[in-house]
Amino acid sequence: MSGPLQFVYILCAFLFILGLKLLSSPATARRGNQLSSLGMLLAVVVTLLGNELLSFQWIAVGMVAGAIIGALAARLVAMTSMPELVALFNGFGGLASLLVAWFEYQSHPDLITFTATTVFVSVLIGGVTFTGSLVAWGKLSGRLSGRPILFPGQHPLNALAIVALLVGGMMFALEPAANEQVFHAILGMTALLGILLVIPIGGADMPVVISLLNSYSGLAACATGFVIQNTVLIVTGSLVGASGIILTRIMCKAMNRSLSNVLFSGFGSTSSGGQGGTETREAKSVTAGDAYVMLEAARSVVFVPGYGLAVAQAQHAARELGDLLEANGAEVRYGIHPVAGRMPGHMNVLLAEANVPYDQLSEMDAINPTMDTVDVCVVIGANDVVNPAALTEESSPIYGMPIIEAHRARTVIIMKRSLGVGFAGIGNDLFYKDNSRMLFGDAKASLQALVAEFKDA
Amino acid sequence: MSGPLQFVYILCAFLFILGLKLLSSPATARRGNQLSSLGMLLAVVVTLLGNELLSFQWIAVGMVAGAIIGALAARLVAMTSMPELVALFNGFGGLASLLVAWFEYQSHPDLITFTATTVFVSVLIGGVTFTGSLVAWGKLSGRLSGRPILFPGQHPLNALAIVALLVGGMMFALEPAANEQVFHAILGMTALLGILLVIPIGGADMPVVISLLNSYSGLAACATGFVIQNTVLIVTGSLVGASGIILTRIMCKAMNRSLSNVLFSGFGSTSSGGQGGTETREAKSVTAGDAYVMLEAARSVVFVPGYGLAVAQAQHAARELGDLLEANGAEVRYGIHPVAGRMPGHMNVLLAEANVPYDQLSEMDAINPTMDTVDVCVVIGANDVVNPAALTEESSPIYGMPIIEAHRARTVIIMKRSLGVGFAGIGNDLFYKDNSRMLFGDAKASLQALVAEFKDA
Amino acid sequence: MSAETAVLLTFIFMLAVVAGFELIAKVPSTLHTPLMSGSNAISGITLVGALLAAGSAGDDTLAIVLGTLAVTLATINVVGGYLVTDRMLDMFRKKKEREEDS
Amino acid sequence: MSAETAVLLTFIFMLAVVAGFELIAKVPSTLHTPLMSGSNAISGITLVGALLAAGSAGDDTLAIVLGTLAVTLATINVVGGYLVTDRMLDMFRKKKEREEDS
Ligand SMILES: NC(=O)c1ccc[n+]([C@@H]2O[C@H](COP(=O)([O-])OP(=O)(O)OC[C@H]3O[C@@H](n4cnc5c(N)ncnc54)[C@H](OP(=O)(O)O)[C@@H]3O)[C@@H](O)[C@H]2O)c1
Ligand SMILES: NC(=O)c1ccc[n+]([C@@H]2O[C@H](COP(=O)([O-])OP(=O)(O)OC[C@H]3O[C@@H](n4cnc5c(N)ncnc54)[C@H](OP(=O)(O)O)[C@@H]3O)[C@@H](O)[C@H]2O)c1
Repeated sequence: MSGPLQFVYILCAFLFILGLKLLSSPATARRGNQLSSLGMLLAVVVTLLGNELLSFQWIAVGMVAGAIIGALAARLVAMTSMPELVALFNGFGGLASLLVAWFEYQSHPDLITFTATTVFVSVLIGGVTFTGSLVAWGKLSGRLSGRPILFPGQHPLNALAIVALLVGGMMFALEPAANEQVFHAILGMTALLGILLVIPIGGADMPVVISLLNSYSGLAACATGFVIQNTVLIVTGSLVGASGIILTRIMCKAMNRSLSNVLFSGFGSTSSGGQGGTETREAKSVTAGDAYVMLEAARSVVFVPGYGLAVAQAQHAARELGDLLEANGAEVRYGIHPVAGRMPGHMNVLLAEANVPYDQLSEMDAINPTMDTVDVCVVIGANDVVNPAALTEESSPIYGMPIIEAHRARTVIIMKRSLGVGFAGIGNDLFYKDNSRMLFGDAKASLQALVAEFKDA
Repeated sequence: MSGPLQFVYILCAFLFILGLKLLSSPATARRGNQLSSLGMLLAVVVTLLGNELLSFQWIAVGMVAGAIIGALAARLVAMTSMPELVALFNGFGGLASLLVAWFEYQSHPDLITFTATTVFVSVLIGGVTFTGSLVAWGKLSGRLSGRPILFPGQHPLNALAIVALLVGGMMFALEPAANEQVFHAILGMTALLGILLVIPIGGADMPVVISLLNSYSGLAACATGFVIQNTVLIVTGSLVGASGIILTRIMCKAMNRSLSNVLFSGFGSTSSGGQGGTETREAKSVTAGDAYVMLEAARSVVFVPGYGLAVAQAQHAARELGDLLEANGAEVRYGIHPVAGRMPGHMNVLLAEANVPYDQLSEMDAINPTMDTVDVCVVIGANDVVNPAALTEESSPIYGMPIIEAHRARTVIIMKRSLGVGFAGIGNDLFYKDNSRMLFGDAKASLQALVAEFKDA
Repeated sequence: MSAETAVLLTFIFMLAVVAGFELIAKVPSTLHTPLMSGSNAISGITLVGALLAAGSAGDDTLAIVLGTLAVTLATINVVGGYLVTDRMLDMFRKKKEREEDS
Repeated sequence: MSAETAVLLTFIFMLAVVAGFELIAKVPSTLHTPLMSGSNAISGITLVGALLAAGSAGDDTLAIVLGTLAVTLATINVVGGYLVTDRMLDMFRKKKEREEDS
């Protein structure tokens, strides 16, 4: 590729960087994403113009098909299904890089060792990303059980698969042309490894898995960039790698668990039973009518949404109630925990969809200091992120995780279907506090009942 | 230079970057500076080892002499003279790059045009930086008058000098070997230009000048880096350039003036007279004894230091009074305006020297929201940075500049020698507010009198 | 690859990592879901490699299939990723903006 | 200089500028004076050029004078700059640290 066109790659990289920079504020984020996509378009155009390609026919077929499918998926998916869609896209990206590496080998089987090694690395990361992301997608969308699948001999089996892959990779890298069979075996093994590595991880940990796989694909892009001396790949790969690593770290920190605990411990395998059975205390239950009386008198209300809001698709009902409370003279804020829901920022996206202005969405650190002055805190389908055990009980598995301190509000109304546990599978003292009231039922139904009370009044 | 040694340059650049990153908190800043200096040491060692140098004799002489002078200057200078020391160092750096470029020409007079152009650029920026910084040093240290020196025909003269330099540069770049005379003329002209450009700028604007010259020398290093394909120069130059530009922008913004206003308007030429003469209102003056009574009863005290603190060297006395107030049960904070004093962060360094812990130093944005609850605000030699005209009087030259809102405290005690103006040369309504009390005299003397009152009590 | 080029590429890598960490650490938690889908879209830069593959496939059927499939999947990743991110970001409104809209 | 090298150097420049702005924008105003003197010290990297000059000066007296003077001045800038920055930063103490010291 000629010099001037290479300079365009600098511009592309700069647009990606600028896009990330503008993502630092909701007001500019959309423009940033558009600039980033402009950078991608430029990179594609430069690649098409700057290389002497044999035929554009298959390129056209692939791009048209991909654009239609991608656009439809992006437009049609429900906001609550965002985590699984990202997982699916991530898988496709992984498969694409596997195919590119495979093509490289297919067209020049006698690769030098260095190139063969990177072909192997691309296939490995791409394949694991592909099947791993598919499993993640299945677990997130409910097509597969979210429960960790554990079986005896699992760790030795995984270790065996990895060793076999490394041996195969070595054989392939040394003599690629003679080892076509080995290459095909590698293809199969990486696909298997992706499945094996992800099935023992609980459904709610899938966002961590996706972030991690995404960061690996960034690192793979970097490696490829060094091989084909393509700067834009190196830069993009570093950005994606950094983003994946930072998001993974944020999630682990907010759950107060180490990465290896997430990946290998089978966390969540006991979650459905929980300690609920041995509970002898009584939680105070209220009706929507009682809750209405409390809310009607409140001057300051904080909503704390959690995973249950997403399950019940209750974001619009929550917004409606919030608007009514504001009309009634109360100050209404939404307290968002960084890992509420099932992916980072999940609640923000849902509430934004329901038209809640982002200046009403407060981060945990902003809401906690003011909690003592809150009249009513309405917990909507959240559990672990408001569990006071994280602050007080050293033996609790979530001890040390920062929480939204709902229990410090004058009154707490908790909307969920039962006294059951959340993702971490542990009981929650909050339900039994003197100032707590349970409003049992589906979150959307409960919110709609409250909205009706307000409208009737 | 061989490959492996080139990799060391990456490490050097990384150490410079890490050094800047650690500068983001006072707790880690010192380690950052040490890492940065380690990077510099590495760069020097690699340069000495990796090139086949003819003789080390003159290098040794220069380095030993430079290290001794530099170390002595750094150890002996008073903290209040920091601005002029930085100006002086900056000038030396400029002269060094001028000399390197001159050497390049001296040893190979028949340079190609491209190299000759960069030699010219280096000489130009280096020379202007050198004499410009010397003038700045003179103004800051009081060896030259701080007043802007304006004379008729100044702008045409400067324009003429610049045109002459550009013509000379062109002649030199096209035929360097034949134009030794022209080169010597260029040397003289750049030195003259540095002086001409800086004398019309007021003494208090010198920090802006130094930042700007520093950022230019960064850009010059970048240019040189491209020429000799030295990556570490490019990276270092970019870092220095960015730092200079950001600091310049911060200062201009905090003064609410444009850069061109700072450089060309002769701001401050009327500052000593000011509007003080037409003032008919009476300011309420108090004695140290009266001030003691107010402070003794205060539960919450904020000190607002300004340029007068530096002039009076009153930082130790301020700390002593602060400690006594704390012992007396008051909460004591220091409200620091970003451009209080004569360089950014000036007050922080002085107070840190006097052992004020940095967690007591509050930024303007942190102190203003709490100002209404402050019992006594003690303004120590500050003037413009507490002038309420910046908030209310649209006609004021400082209108729009953010200030520390001392006037909102219950009582304000102002320590200065007169009702005279500060750097901006404008009167200050604060002195005449109902809740203001003037404590006239040198700031250090006033503070010591207060300390004595506390000790006697 | 010459030693000089290797040095320069490593330099680029180091600087890109620094810039990446600094920029992404500044993204507020409100925008972490769009960050995730957005950086996923950027990682679709493999599309560049896929284009080179599909454009030089020649007559080998397997090569054509591999190249075309790679382009399709990478395009889904890029187009879908950017569009879905755009759709999410479009929903983030300030109170004022929201009132102007309705 | 080959076109390829020029591209790589430009890339490095672009990334260094981005990293520089991000990092320096994060320096709190408390530390702006040390930032000023510290970045002034870094700009003494011209020392590298001065060393090359002084080390290859040969017998020409003017060249020797120029090279040696350049090394001296650049060294003053570097050594003085770092030391004075260190001296300033050493004074910044937390309340706790200060009490431990005394
Ligand atoms: N966000 C992330 O990035 C991320 C990533 C990985 C892991 N996690 C983990 O996920 C958890 C998130 O905490 P969370 O408080 O948001 O959720 P949670 O602790 O998982 O609790 C969700 C609660 O919602 C209730 N619920 C479910 N469907 C409902 C419906 N239709 N109506 C009303 N309530 C319903 C459930 O109680 P009932 O069954 O009684 O209704 C459940 O207790 C944390 O443990 C976090 O560490 C988060
Ligand atoms: N920090 C920077 O980076 C920077 C850069 C460029 C410009 N500036 C400008 O500098 C100004 C800084 O504001 P500032 O409030 O700190 O200072 P200022 O407005 O210049 O006022 C300083 C005051 O200190 C008093 N003073 C002088 N010597 C004193 C002594 N020995 N004892 C007691 N008082 C003494 C003077 O009043 P008396 O004569 O009555 O005593 C004078 O009014 C701003 O206008 C800013 O824009 C700052």
